[in-house]
Amino acid sequence: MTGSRQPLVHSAVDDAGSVTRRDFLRVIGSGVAVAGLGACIEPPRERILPYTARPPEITPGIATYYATTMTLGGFGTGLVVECREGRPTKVEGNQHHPASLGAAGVFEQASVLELYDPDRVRTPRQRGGVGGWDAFVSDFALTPASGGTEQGRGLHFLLEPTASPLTLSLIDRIRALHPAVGFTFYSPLAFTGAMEGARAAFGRPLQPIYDLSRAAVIVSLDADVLDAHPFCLRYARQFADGRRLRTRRDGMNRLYVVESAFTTTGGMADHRLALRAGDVADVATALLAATATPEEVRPLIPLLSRAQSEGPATSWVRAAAADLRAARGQSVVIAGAEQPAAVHAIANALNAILGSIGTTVRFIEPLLPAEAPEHALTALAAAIDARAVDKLIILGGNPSCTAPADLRFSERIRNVRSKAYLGLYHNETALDCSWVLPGLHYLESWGDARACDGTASFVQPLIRPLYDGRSVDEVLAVCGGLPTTSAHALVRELWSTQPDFQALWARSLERGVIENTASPPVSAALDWAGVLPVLAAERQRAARDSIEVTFRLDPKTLDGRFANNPWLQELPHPITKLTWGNAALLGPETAKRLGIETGDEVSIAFGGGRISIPAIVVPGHAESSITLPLGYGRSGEERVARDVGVNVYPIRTRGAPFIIPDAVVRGVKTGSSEPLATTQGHFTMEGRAIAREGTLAAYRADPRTIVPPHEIAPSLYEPVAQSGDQWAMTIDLSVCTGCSACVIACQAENNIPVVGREGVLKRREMHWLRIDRYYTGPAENPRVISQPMACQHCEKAPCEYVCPVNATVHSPDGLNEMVYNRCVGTRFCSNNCPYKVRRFNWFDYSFGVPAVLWMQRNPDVTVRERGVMEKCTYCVQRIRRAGIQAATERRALRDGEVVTACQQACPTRAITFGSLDDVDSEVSRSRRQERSYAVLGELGTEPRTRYLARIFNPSPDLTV
Amino acid sequence: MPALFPKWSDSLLRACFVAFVVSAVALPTFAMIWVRTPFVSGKGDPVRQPIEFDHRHHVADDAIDCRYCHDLAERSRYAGVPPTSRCLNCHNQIWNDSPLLATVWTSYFRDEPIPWVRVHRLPDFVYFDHSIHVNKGVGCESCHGRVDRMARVYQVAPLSMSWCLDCHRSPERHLRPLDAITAMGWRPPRPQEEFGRTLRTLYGVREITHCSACHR
Amino acid sequence: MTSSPANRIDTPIVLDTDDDDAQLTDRLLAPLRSKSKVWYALLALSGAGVLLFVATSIYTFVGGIGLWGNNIPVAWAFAITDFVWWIGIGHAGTFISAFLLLLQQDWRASVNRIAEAMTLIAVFNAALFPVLHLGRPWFAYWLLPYPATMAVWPQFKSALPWDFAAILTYFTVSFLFWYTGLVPDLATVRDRAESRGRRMIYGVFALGWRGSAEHWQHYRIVYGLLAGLATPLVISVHSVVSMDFAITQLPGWHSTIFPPYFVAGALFSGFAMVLTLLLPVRRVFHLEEIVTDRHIDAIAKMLLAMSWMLIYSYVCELFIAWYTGDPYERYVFLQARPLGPWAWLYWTMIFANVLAPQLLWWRSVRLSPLALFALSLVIQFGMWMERFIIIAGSLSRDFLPASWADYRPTWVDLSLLVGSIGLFLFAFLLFLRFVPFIPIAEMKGLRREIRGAA
Amino acid sequence: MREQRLFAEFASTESLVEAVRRIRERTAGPIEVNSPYSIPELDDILGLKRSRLPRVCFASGVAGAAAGLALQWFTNAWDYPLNVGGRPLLSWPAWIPVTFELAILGAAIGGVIGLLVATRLPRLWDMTFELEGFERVTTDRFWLGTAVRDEDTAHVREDLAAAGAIRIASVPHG
Repeated sequence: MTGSRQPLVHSAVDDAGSVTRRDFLRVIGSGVAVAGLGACIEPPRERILPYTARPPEITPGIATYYATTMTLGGFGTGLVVECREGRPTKVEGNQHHPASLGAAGVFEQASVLELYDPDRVRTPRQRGGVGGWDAFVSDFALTPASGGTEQGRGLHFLLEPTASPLTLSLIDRIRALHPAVGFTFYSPLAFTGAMEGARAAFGRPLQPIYDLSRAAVIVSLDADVLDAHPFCLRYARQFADGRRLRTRRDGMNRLYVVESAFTTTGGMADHRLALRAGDVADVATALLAATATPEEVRPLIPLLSRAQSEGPATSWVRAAAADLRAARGQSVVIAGAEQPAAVHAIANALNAILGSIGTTVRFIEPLLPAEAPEHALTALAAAIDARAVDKLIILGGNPSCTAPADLRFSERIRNVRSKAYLGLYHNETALDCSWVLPGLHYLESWGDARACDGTASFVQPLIRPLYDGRSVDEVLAVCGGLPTTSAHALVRELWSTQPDFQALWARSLERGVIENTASPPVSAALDWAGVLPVLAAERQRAARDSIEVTFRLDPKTLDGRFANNPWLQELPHPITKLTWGNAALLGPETAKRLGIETGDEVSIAFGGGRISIPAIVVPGHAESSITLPLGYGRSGEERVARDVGVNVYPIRTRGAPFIIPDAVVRGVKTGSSEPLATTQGHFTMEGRAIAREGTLAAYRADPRTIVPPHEIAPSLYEPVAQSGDQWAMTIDLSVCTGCSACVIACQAENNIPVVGREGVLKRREMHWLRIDRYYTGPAENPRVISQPMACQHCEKAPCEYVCPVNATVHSPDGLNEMVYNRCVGTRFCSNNCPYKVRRFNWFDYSFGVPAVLWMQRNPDVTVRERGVMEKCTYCVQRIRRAGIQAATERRALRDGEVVTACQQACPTRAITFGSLDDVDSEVSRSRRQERSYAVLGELGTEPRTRYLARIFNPSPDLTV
Repeated sequence: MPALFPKWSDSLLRACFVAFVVSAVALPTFAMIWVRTPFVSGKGDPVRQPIEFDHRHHVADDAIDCRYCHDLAERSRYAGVPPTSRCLNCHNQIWNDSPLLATVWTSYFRDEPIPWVRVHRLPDFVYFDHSIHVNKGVGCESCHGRVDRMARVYQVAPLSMSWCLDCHRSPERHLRPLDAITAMGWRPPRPQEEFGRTLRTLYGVREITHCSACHR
Repeated sequence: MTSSPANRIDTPIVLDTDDDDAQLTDRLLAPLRSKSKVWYALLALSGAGVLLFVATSIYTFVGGIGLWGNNIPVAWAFAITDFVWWIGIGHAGTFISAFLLLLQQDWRASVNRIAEAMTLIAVFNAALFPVLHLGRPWFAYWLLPYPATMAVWPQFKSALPWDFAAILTYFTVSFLFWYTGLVPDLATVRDRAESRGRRMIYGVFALGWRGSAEHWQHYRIVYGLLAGLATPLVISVHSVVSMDFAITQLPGWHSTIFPPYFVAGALFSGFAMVLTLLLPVRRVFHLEEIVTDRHIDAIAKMLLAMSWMLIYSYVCELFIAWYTGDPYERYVFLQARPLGPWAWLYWTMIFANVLAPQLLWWRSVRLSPLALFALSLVIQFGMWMERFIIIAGSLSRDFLPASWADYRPTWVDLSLLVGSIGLFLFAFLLFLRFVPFIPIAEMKGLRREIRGAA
Repeated sequence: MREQRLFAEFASTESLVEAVRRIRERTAGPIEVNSPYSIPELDDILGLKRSRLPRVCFASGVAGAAAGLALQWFTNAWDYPLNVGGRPLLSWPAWIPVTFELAILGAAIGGVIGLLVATRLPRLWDMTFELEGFERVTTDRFWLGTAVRDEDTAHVREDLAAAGAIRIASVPHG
């Protein structure tokens, strides 16, 4: 953690001396002084509005940090949030929390913007009626424990599945009081394949937890564990630790991936097999057959023999099997969330056979309902049709949009007599409901959560609710007629049963986790009896030539819940680099077959629905397969999300929520197809050694084959005198997954504006840190390599000597300084930057935005005016802050004291930052690796940012 | 036939030439001087505050240390404009019925901030940090002047970048011992130049003139 | 035009007329008195162009550079192309008047003033673009070294301050040169004008010139000196402009051949512009005997020569790109330009600058005003293309393929270009109407020398 | 003794030159000749001394260059030395263009100012402008003016007439 971390004995706002709402309105009042502006005109005398009584935990000008938890898909991720004068401004990971390990993903990073979203629901309203919570309560709430068991019949809650102890306990208490009250859990983020698979293999639903750090061989059966998993930050770190090279001798894990769409996990694979999602089961079976000895799998012999004979990609399977066998107990097979029970069952079987259970994988009691959400919703639909529901309270989520199309759930909601929606936005569901209630953002609310390994942690607010909102728990409590209704009281009440509660409360709030709450592992014994039927059931599948359609949660908007977040909308997709929209992804052959190219459209009909969506041809995507990202084409009242991209839910049905084996697909040559807003147009390196890579074997044999020595030409100039710390960065391409957490972190830290779809189409995106993505390897089965690219802080910076006004110069500690207030905007610097990492303010991007968004701004970073250049500064504000801190304490900076925003966010710790002045600093050491190189070093720019060539670890029996 | 122009037109034309040349030189020169005057820098005009707070009285007569009210100066970027409660620490005992304090009381009880008027304004792209200056031996007086002699506080320094640089280029001319930071009218025991140099080495003060020291 | 090509080439160098000095003078002053309808029509047309230019400039100033098509990587495009183009056009003027004066090419006398006026206007035009093109044009004065309260100075390693100095000097010197040459003729206008008002106005501008022998002596010296100064200046200006590109690392810009290459290109387009202006003027004001076919022929030959200097540069560039083996250079020159998305631009340019000028080998073409006029337009178009390809083209395909991007101009970009052409013509028309555009005194002097010689 | 000024108008350079010769033989007084265009051979006949303008030009050129160089050195290397792209502070090659341009600028401006001073122009009024018919001197006529002692006047008039003056005017001196 940078800056001062206050002991959090008192939470941010729960008692006296709290940040009242007025307080931060004051801060806005003096906001001009707090958030730096680029403007240079002298305004009339400013006013300074000090506190009347300054809250003890607030020191104007000094950041404070509080631990809290963000819940997504029912599971919590521990975070530490930076707070400026009472405004949460930046979200960072919490190293104590198992789901974070100090990292924060794109959603966590971007959530702070959601807090200040001007489109949020502000007051409880009844459509065409009176508003106010009291009116709502009188309409919906039950009275405490009066009128027996019948009371509450017809009242129904629809929630997102959650592992929150508080929420679950509230539900239990309500059920106890009013057995007739109905509860349904639905969310497109809830997957039950794993638990089904466990039921098949072990006889009861269980939840697998992996330990990739102990796995030498990892086989992913269409599982995007590095990016799309509640534990992805943890898994990414473990995976990276398993392949991080400090010396040439270090070992490296090996990753096999079979998948249809290109995912970040697939991008990291040593051997990636592109196959239709529907065919993964075949591979799984073949793998099982090839791995296990006959006596291990005697009951399955008939099935397996068939599988083997028809198994595709035999060589891949054989190599994987060999490695799995070789690495008994140190290997793990992971099945994808969208995959059917059979695949999970096989994965479990393999893990059991290979003795991985207990080492690389353990099982715990499921924390989420094992019932498939689609089924649950079907039951609710039936109840509604049967007029058994006359009061429906929808707590969060957006079922009207995300429910399976064949349920026509939106209509059904409207059929309910009185229905209320609690949420942040006026989304589709809100529009269907008679009551719309402002929900609370997690940064405003009290509560608790469980990580997916069971570890519990508190949700503590960093700011008083901006609007008249209530949390899910509070609404539950009120409507359930429970005595206490304040979330703060409720959560304390629940946990007060713990021994030595006061201490636990204080410690847990400070550390951000409640110790020893992880679920204990349960024994899981393989039982073929259950496996056989699911395998048999899996036999009938689509014909080889038919085109399958698969649905994927979008890596930026998930199921659409983040569609109103401009940062996420403008974040380039890790593989396609598409922003502001979604597209059907398909392979080149398939595209040919459909007679289309990137930019044309595919029209897909299924289950009575039909959609038409622009296509992007992705080399390496499985052929005869089309991937449709969910979460776009939103039709709610959110201004950002509305009509961006295409809504694909209309063809998503209960029967085929993830994979449509055979939909009717048609290619549509759209002559005037509006172009797709991508931030990268060219994905090959043209044979230029930009993102270098090589195999582990080659690296061990001779590193010079990967990074030729002395390629940096000697300079004719006298070396410039350097004093003090010399800042530098290394980025390890071996472990960079391209997840883009760093991009959003940078955006949040440095007040980087968004330019919108038109801006991106004009190629004017403002990201200081972009992630270049190239294809390497054979065209038919390419690898991807991601290369984070920001200002390289060249010691002989080409941008500097062309600036006519000294607006970009070099600091003694080796920073390429960009002085916005001196810049006249000739853009000469950008022309002469070989890395094209400089960004120009073509318009006034920052001053038009609603004032509420200004509250997110980092007061340590100037907000740039129209017409000036900007670029990565190595987070100079953090460097200077730390420097001043150290100087006032009369000491030197310690290695690791300055952490850049990107480095901080990175789940795999691919980014190292520090001073070259200290030869033992981590950055100095990483620079001394044989695979460290400078991009375009031959130009003599002597960049301070160096890259560690990507080393991958293919199996010797397979050609890459 | 008479000439086109009368005799005197020569002198006129010449006069015009001279005038043109002179103004071409004079106008920019004037502008250069003008921007350095208080009219632009805002130097030296006492600012009227919502409360007739008299620094002269509080500093000189009562000998209250600057840091009692501006308590953040040593820790934070901002020196800190005192919260209303700070005033009342004393004034709930003394002069608590003075009409001059009416605003303070209303502010306190209504929980509404006192709208003080900013005297020293730096552009928003300048990240001046009080703590580092105070901790490196730059006294309050060096920039804010003899506040103990100001009924209404006014700006004594032009607050222009060149003014900042004057000190950043040769700090020794303005350094003082840490225990004299808030002292008003402090005099160096030895000639400032050499005394400053000793303090420089003692506090490890560097000549910092690179851009990102102040602009981020 | 009556007589056959043959004898028309043999006409005397400067002028073939038997008028006495008085008649000749009146002949040369005629345009100032003419009430040509064509002139008014053209003035109105170009006036509209001026309005367009002013309007779009204000629009850009208020709205921001975002209104243009520029992006990252293509941060420079139309505006800078226009700038280089206009500066280039500005070159022929001084070249003709100064360089040819030093080489004692007497034929220059009948065309030099038009050429010089063209230079002044073009350079003025050009100078507008860099300012307009700034992100914060209201701080353009930061490029000047003045004692600011922020104590920061311009940075003279950058080519832009060089540009600034070069253009300032070029404009000033060209103006002084032009005006010095003009003084005796202004005196003539003063003395020949009917209305007292006109006489007084021209009287002031003539600075009281009375053709004293002593004055003539100093005058000759200074005029010669200015010519001597202007000549290296012409070479330096476009060399400096070329350094805006040559000092960078960008493949397609980073090149040592740029200065001569750009100067050649500049003169090429400049001479083309001279023809574009001279041919109609000569026709409209019936100056065939003063601006004889010999002049036209000479200029056409210059064009041909310049086109070959340009061809040499093109070949050189390609060869070096190939020879260095530098992958980035090679890609730009051997792939992006001839085969890339903008290949059609490239080949149009090749046609306009390399193939079309070869027609000038034929005397019949050199003597056909229509053909020459058309050709001169084609060449200027081609030269604009060349600059655009060098500037935007190179930027759009630099080192990292990930940052490659194409560029599409907006209507604002186009309006500014069209508007600047309007501005140019507008100023030129005013020049024709109010300034004696054939040097009268020099003509008479020359004629005397020639007669003396004969 | 009293003087007066004689002015004569000629139609051709030949007669003008002839007239100048004759006057020179008679008096050493200053002769001003006005002509529509430059007549180089007159310089010797009139005995005009070589113009010193080239030196003025050179001096001002050197001054310009020096100013340019000094300016760049002071601003970039001395007053606020900044590390720009790791290039040396004293990067004189980069200073050549500006130095050169300012040299040219200085020389040109110096030259023109020199011309104005040497010719004492601008000068809107001159005695000659009062002469009848003098306005044709910028078109096709040539004038000669000189100061002669009263007693010589007659001879001079004869000379002029003989040389082919088409008009002779005399203005009492003072």
